Amino acid sequence: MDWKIYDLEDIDNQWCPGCGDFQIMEALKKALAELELAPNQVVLHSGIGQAAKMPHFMKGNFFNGLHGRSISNATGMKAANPELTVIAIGGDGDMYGEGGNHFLHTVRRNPDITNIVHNNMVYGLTKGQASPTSSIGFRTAVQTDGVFEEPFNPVAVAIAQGATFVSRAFSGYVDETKELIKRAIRHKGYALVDIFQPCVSFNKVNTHKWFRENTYFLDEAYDPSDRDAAMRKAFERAPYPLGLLYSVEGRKTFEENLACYAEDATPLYLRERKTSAVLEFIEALA
Amino acid sequence: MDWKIYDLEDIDNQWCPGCGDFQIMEALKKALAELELAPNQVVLHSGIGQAAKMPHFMKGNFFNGLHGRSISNATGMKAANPELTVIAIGGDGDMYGEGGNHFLHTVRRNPDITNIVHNNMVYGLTKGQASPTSSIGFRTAVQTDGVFEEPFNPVAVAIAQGATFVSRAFSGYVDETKELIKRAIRHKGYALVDIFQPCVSFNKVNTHKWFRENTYFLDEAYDPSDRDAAMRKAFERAPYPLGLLYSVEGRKTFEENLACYAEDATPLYLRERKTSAVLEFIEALA
Amino acid sequence: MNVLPRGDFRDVSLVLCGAAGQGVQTVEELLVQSLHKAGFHVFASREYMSRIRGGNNSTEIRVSRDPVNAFVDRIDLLLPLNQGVRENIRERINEGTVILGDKEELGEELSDTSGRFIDVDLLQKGRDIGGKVYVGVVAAGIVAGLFGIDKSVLYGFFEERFADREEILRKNRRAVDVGYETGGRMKEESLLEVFLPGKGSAKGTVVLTGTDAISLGAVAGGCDFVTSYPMSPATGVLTFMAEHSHRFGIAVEQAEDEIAVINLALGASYGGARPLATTSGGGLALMSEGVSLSGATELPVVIHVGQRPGPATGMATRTEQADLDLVLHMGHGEFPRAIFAPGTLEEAFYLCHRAFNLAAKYQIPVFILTDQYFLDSYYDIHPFEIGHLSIEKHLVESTVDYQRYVITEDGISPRSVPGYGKGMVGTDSHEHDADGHVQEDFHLRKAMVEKRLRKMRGLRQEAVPPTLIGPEEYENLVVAWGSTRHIVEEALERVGRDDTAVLHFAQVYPLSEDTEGYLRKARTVVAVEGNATGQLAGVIRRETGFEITERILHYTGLQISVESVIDGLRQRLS
Amino acid sequence: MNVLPRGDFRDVSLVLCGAAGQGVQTVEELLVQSLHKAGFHVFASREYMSRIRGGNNSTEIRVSRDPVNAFVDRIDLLLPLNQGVRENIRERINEGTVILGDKEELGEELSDTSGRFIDVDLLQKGRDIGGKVYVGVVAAGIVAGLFGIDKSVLYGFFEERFADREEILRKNRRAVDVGYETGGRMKEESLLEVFLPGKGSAKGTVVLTGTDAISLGAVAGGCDFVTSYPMSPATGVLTFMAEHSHRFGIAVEQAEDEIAVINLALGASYGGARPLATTSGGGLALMSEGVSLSGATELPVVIHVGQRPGPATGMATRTEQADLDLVLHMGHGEFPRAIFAPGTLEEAFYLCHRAFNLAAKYQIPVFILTDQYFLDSYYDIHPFEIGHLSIEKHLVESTVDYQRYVITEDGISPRSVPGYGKGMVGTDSHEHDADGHVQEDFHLRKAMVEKRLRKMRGLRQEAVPPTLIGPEEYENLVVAWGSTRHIVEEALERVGRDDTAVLHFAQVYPLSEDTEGYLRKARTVVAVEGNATGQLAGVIRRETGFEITERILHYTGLQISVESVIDGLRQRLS
Ligand SMILES: Cc1ncc(C[n+]2csc(CCOP(=O)(O)OP(=O)(O)O)c2C)c(N)n1
Ligand SMILES: Cc1ncc(C[n+]2csc(CCOP(=O)(O)OP(=O)(O)O)c2C)c(N)n1
Ligand code: SF4
Ligand code: SF4
Ligand SMILES: [Mg+2]
Ligand SMILES: [Mg+2]
Repeated sequence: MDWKIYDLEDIDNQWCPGCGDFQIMEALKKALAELELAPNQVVLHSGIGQAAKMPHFMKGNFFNGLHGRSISNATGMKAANPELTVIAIGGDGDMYGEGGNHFLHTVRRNPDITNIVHNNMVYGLTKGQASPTSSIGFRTAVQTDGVFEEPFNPVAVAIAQGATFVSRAFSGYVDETKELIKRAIRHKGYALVDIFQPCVSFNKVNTHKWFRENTYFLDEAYDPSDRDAAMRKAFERAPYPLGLLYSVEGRKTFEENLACYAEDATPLYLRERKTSAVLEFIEALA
Repeated sequence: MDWKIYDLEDIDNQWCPGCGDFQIMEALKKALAELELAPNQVVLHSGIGQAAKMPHFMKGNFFNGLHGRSISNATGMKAANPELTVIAIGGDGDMYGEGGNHFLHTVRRNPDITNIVHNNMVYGLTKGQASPTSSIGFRTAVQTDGVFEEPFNPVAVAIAQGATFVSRAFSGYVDETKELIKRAIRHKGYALVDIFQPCVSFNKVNTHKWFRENTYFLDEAYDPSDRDAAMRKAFERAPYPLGLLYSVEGRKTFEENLACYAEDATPLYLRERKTSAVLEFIEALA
Repeated sequence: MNVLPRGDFRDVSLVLCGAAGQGVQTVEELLVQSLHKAGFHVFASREYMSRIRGGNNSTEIRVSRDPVNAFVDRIDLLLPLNQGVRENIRERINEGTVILGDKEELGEELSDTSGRFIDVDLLQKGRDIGGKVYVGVVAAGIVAGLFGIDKSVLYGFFEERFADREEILRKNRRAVDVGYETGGRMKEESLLEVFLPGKGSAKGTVVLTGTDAISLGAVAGGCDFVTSYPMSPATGVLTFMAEHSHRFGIAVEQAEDEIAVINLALGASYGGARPLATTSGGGLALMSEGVSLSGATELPVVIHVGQRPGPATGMATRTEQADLDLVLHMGHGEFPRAIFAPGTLEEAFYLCHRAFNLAAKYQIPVFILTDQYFLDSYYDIHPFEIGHLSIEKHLVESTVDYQRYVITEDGISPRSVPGYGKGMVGTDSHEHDADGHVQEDFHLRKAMVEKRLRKMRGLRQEAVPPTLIGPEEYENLVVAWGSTRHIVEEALERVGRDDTAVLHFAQVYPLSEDTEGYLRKARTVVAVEGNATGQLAGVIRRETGFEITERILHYTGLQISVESVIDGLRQRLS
Repeated sequence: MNVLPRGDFRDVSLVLCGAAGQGVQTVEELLVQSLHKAGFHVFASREYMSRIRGGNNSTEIRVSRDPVNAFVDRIDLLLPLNQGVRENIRERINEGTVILGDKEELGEELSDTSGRFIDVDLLQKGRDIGGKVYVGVVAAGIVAGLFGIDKSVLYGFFEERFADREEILRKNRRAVDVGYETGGRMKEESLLEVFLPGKGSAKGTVVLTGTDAISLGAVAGGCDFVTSYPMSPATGVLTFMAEHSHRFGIAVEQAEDEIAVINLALGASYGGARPLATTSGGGLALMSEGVSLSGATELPVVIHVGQRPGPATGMATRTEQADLDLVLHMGHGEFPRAIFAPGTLEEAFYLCHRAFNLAAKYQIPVFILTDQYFLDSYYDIHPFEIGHLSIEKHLVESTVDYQRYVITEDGISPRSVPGYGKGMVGTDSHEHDADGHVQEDFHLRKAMVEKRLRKMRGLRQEAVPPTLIGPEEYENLVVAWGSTRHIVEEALERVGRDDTAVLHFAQVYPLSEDTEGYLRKARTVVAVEGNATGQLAGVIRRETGFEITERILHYTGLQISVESVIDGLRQRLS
């Protein structure tokens, strides 16, 4: 499938020239096209932030919801209609700050969704405050003495919470990012793709160059099914490992655990509830 | 100091006979007394749940706030007056469910507070629904097909987030629990004490007996400063290790990082702001 | 000789009390089921502490040959199963109250009241049978005996539960027998007699709680997705839906917090489900931003709010009607909504059904306001008629050029869902264009605000009118909403004035257009509300300009009683 | 010849527009500072898109010899620095508008408007000096030249910034010179002239934004603890406090979410700090439960709400006044609160100071409602008088038998904090006794509800009365609140009716007791509000029964202009 099928006409893209977000969008469009998914079979969920504007710049069904809540929306959507491909997109502030609790528990719930996080280590849209992943010492107009909080470690937390697909990419490597996204979408269950993404406007520390110099790809020999090894990798900092850190297959998804799909795979909107069933039930009470 | 100094007169304790909460309270009272802390130097913060009722059953300053929010209250309190000993108490639902995001980020912030979690793997006060730490398969009136979510792993998440004191106890071992609480209080920075606690009314799986049979103490040789080892221990399940899993000293606390304490250690309520300073400032603008 | 009912009352009000976890609930169920099976109309209402064990809780059971459905202060027969009877019960004991208690358990506890104490050695009897657990059953046996219920009905209760536990079954039967004998002796010894002759009319009725009625209404309304975070008193609806999730094909999930609850629900709604969220005050407050999201995205959702006293944690297991203002104004920005507040089990069922259709039609959040009293109380009613009910989906199949937010005359844009048709469905929390894409166009903004708010017209036209109970030509009007309906009705009946009517609001927003007319017709209007500030009166004044100065406000944490309403009305009606 | 000001106007309204990140903001600052330094009164107001780069934003700068402080539609001089001028600006161009633009950049872009286009080769001039970045400075130079400002003032601006970067400094000076020359030539060539003779009266004044005034008011009010989660347009207050945290000894923390924000603040309040939370609609909604906690625990907190259009994400960088209902009713249960809505910079400062004392005295949440327009606009004022201001702590030292929630006549219980004295301080979110311990006592419940609500009496007595502007004896009354004050004032001045006054509410809850009197005195009352439902009118009706049927409502996302108010008033005043 030509990935241009995912282009949206007449859009006024709001990202800054040079922003890593463009490359992530390219990787995502290509991944979807290569998986032969038609745009109307794809649902893009996002929150609020620069990253989260993505659904306004590419084709697909979309639900651009609140800051921090898109994985909950995505989980609900997937549960209502497991036939669609559901992707939740947002920034590091969105997913790990405001949305931290949903991140923690969505991992446990394991819906079959792909969670793409544009990790630029800063709040872009609100003009450059620290995000949960900002480095110690990072100075901003709010963090005037520099960040002192220990940076949030999304990959380690995801593994600790039992995620079955935990990966990291860098927007500068479009092909590799695309491949990772494809694997994430194909993975049955919750899949995290944390993507380093330079914010050219507000993060003058973690730049394109910095990410290139401070990352490396996991080698062929690396076994992503070894959780202890994955955890050690997850703790590595500068240089950060890129690729699939951890993955196991076979865990049941959220949707599969729901009573409504125990015997019937039909999406909910296509079902009819018989009032007679309710009547029977009430009469049985008497 | 006699630990009875922490007794409250004329109380109608609302816990069920046989509940592990009693033993945790005993351990806490003893720990405080042995540290020679007077009740009016201690501040007990708690949320909502059976565990969170603790401040109504023992002496001390207390702020019994909302479900899930007590560590934020405690952090604010500590920042307003770093001279006091601040302890945040709650259940597994309170701290890891509703309060999950504050747990994640308070660890990063590192206020000098002690966080005691009564982990009974169930929602006690609301009558027996699954909690984030309930085991897979645990059946309740809501989880009628049994829990399918991966249990929340508080110790692993705390370590992943950079906590500097992560420990686990079992209420049945009062002395050991007391010692751990003492160490946690003495630790400078955020200290987690996750305490297994049998709920005799609603958790018929993880009973006193079960916890005794499914836990063991870390031995003398164990080095709590080794993070990789701690992480491996944190992933162990049944039998679960008890004791201090991970600890490092020396990280600056939240309070120490605040501008207001850069030059002056006085608690905020004792300070006076000079209106003249404001005037000077405004005049300098002209 | 104590004969019940007393005076001119037609029902017997029986109050059981005891510590949590001591089997009081079994006694309650046994009695209610047996009395109902025997043909009596029953009403039962519980008040309980926020604790799992100990303390002292109570259940009022009213028994009558006529339908009965409201909470009264009057206690005809008090059965204190444990010591520690609380002040709220003690205060309700008067000369007419017969207390059946065991001095061994109670000591001198209730001897300082004006009630007539009949000492029964319940503890000894229980021990004789096999332990303290049988005390309650003996007590129930006494009551059953006094009411002349066939023993086999009580036996049946235990047979169902302990079919395969012969020994326990035998002992329970024995406890029933002992109770019966004791009751019989009381009658013989002219100590106590219950005189409710003839058959009750309760045959063919079913006993349901408010929780049941709400839940069944949701099922009838096509609800297929339920998310919640446990919170008293709203957890029952979650439990009901979970219990029957396989039967009706419902997705049920307990979320990590209430923010997830509302966002899971809205995600599901976007996907085409008909979601229900159930919560109480604090949890509701946390959904405030999510409700605003429903407003902006025009995604239907039904939210059940079981009210309890606030602010903050307040009284977790108690009752109040103080979240109307919150529900009406929660969520930032301006968007339409509808709020129901059922007063009867039938209203709970039909309005909950209606809520799902209304939410789907107008693509808005719809609230059902109940409270602890309403949810936990139960009485018998005729099964709901449901042949005429339909589930309206209001969905369209999308074409390639489908646009989600087309501006229309009535404000309603045809709604599709992803996967349904060839088009795509865009949904956005920003101000957006017809495709759902974010746009900073100030004319569009204005048009979209107006489009959304235009739905209020339809909602107002469809608003359920308040129910007038009593004379069409009234001088005085008693305004009530939600759970106080039966209480106010019974109070007015007892006050016995043919110049006074009740106007009960089962929909509190938007108000039906005839509201003002009803109010202006009256000389005196009195509002009865379970809060301290008169919230419905406030809404009425804001919406109609009509000020209700006379108010009977109740905010103790307990439901207002028929007697309190009577007192209040006597003071306020000349 | 185009001469400004035009007609009978006494000020020049200058509008700059350009893409985000293209230096427009520097031009704005340069002009405002220079014009003010030169003695002119200035007012500036920004509108910008929710993006970091690109798009097209604008700033209106009004320059006058008299104080000026309100947003007008009228554009006298338009400086479009980039192409892509948006519709909201284009619509404001009329025959009187002089456009100073470069055809090379704009092409034919503005040639279809009725404005008088003066083509200036800004791009070429910039390139000649050293690059595109100097285009804006050249433009500013032209303006400065037209207004006759001393060049050294502009030089000074750059000297401060580029003290040690000689080359850049030189080029900027050069750009100023080129601009001056160009401006001079325009005058000579009889193309354009600005005629504002004599000195303005702005000497000794300071230019402040709404954000500055709010922040300084907080500092003056003793604020020592600030928590926030970034959210436009309220982030500025956070940034201000962070910037000056060392100077004033303030704890500043950006939290993980708004729920943490309010709970950190309440924890700090419990510990004796004077906390401020700053947020906007969605973040505010998330604090709903926390606000209820403030109500139950009686912990003081000040919450600044920078309003923007909702629902949900709405328009993130735009303005609206649609969160009054939310602020008034947020939080479950019933508890007192106070709400300020300053209309001037002075009010912002003094009311913010007052908010901290009021919160401390009554132990309640106090809200300051502003909006994007108010926060981002700036004008010159005389420095605040602050000698008379005091910081009232309302704290007592605890004795051994201290009780936190003693029931008092005015509802206020003496407050201590942990560590202050020999006693202990208990604080509880449940219904509690005087010690703060949870109690399920129904009489206590009632007493505590009444105690808390009794504070409303004092709050009502202390309420800041609305400001009457205009004749004491009016026929018509224009009601406004918050940020529209100066706009409505100027509109009325221009409408020029001596039978009409403005009644501006800087406190919107509780309403001062004289409110109703003011309203009933008028024959016609018109409400001007930045929302679609008339929220203040709703509150007034609920509180006083007075219905304001005539309304000028504005909800485009932009602030209502003086002209729109004039139009609205002309239509509504006979
Ligand atoms: C409840 C709420 N709080 C705050 C905001 C304001 N806000 C919008 S985006 C954002 C952070 C953006 O950072 P991130 O998620 O990292 O995305 P980025 O812009 O960096 O891609 C914030 C705080 C909001 N929209 N909603
Ligand atoms: C916002 C909110 N949601 C829900 C509740 C209801 N609630 C009270 S306690 C509790 C859970 C208790 O479980 P846990 O924290 O594990 O404490 P435990 O009772 O087991 O000690 C819940 C859900 C609440 N009080 N507030
Ligand atoms: S602000 Fe940063 S993250 Fe946002 S578009 Fe610009 S460069 Fe990208
Ligand atoms: S319900 Fe469980 S946790 Fe709560 S007091 Fe009883 S035994 Fe303890
Ligand atoms: Mg970011
Ligand atoms: Mg628990």
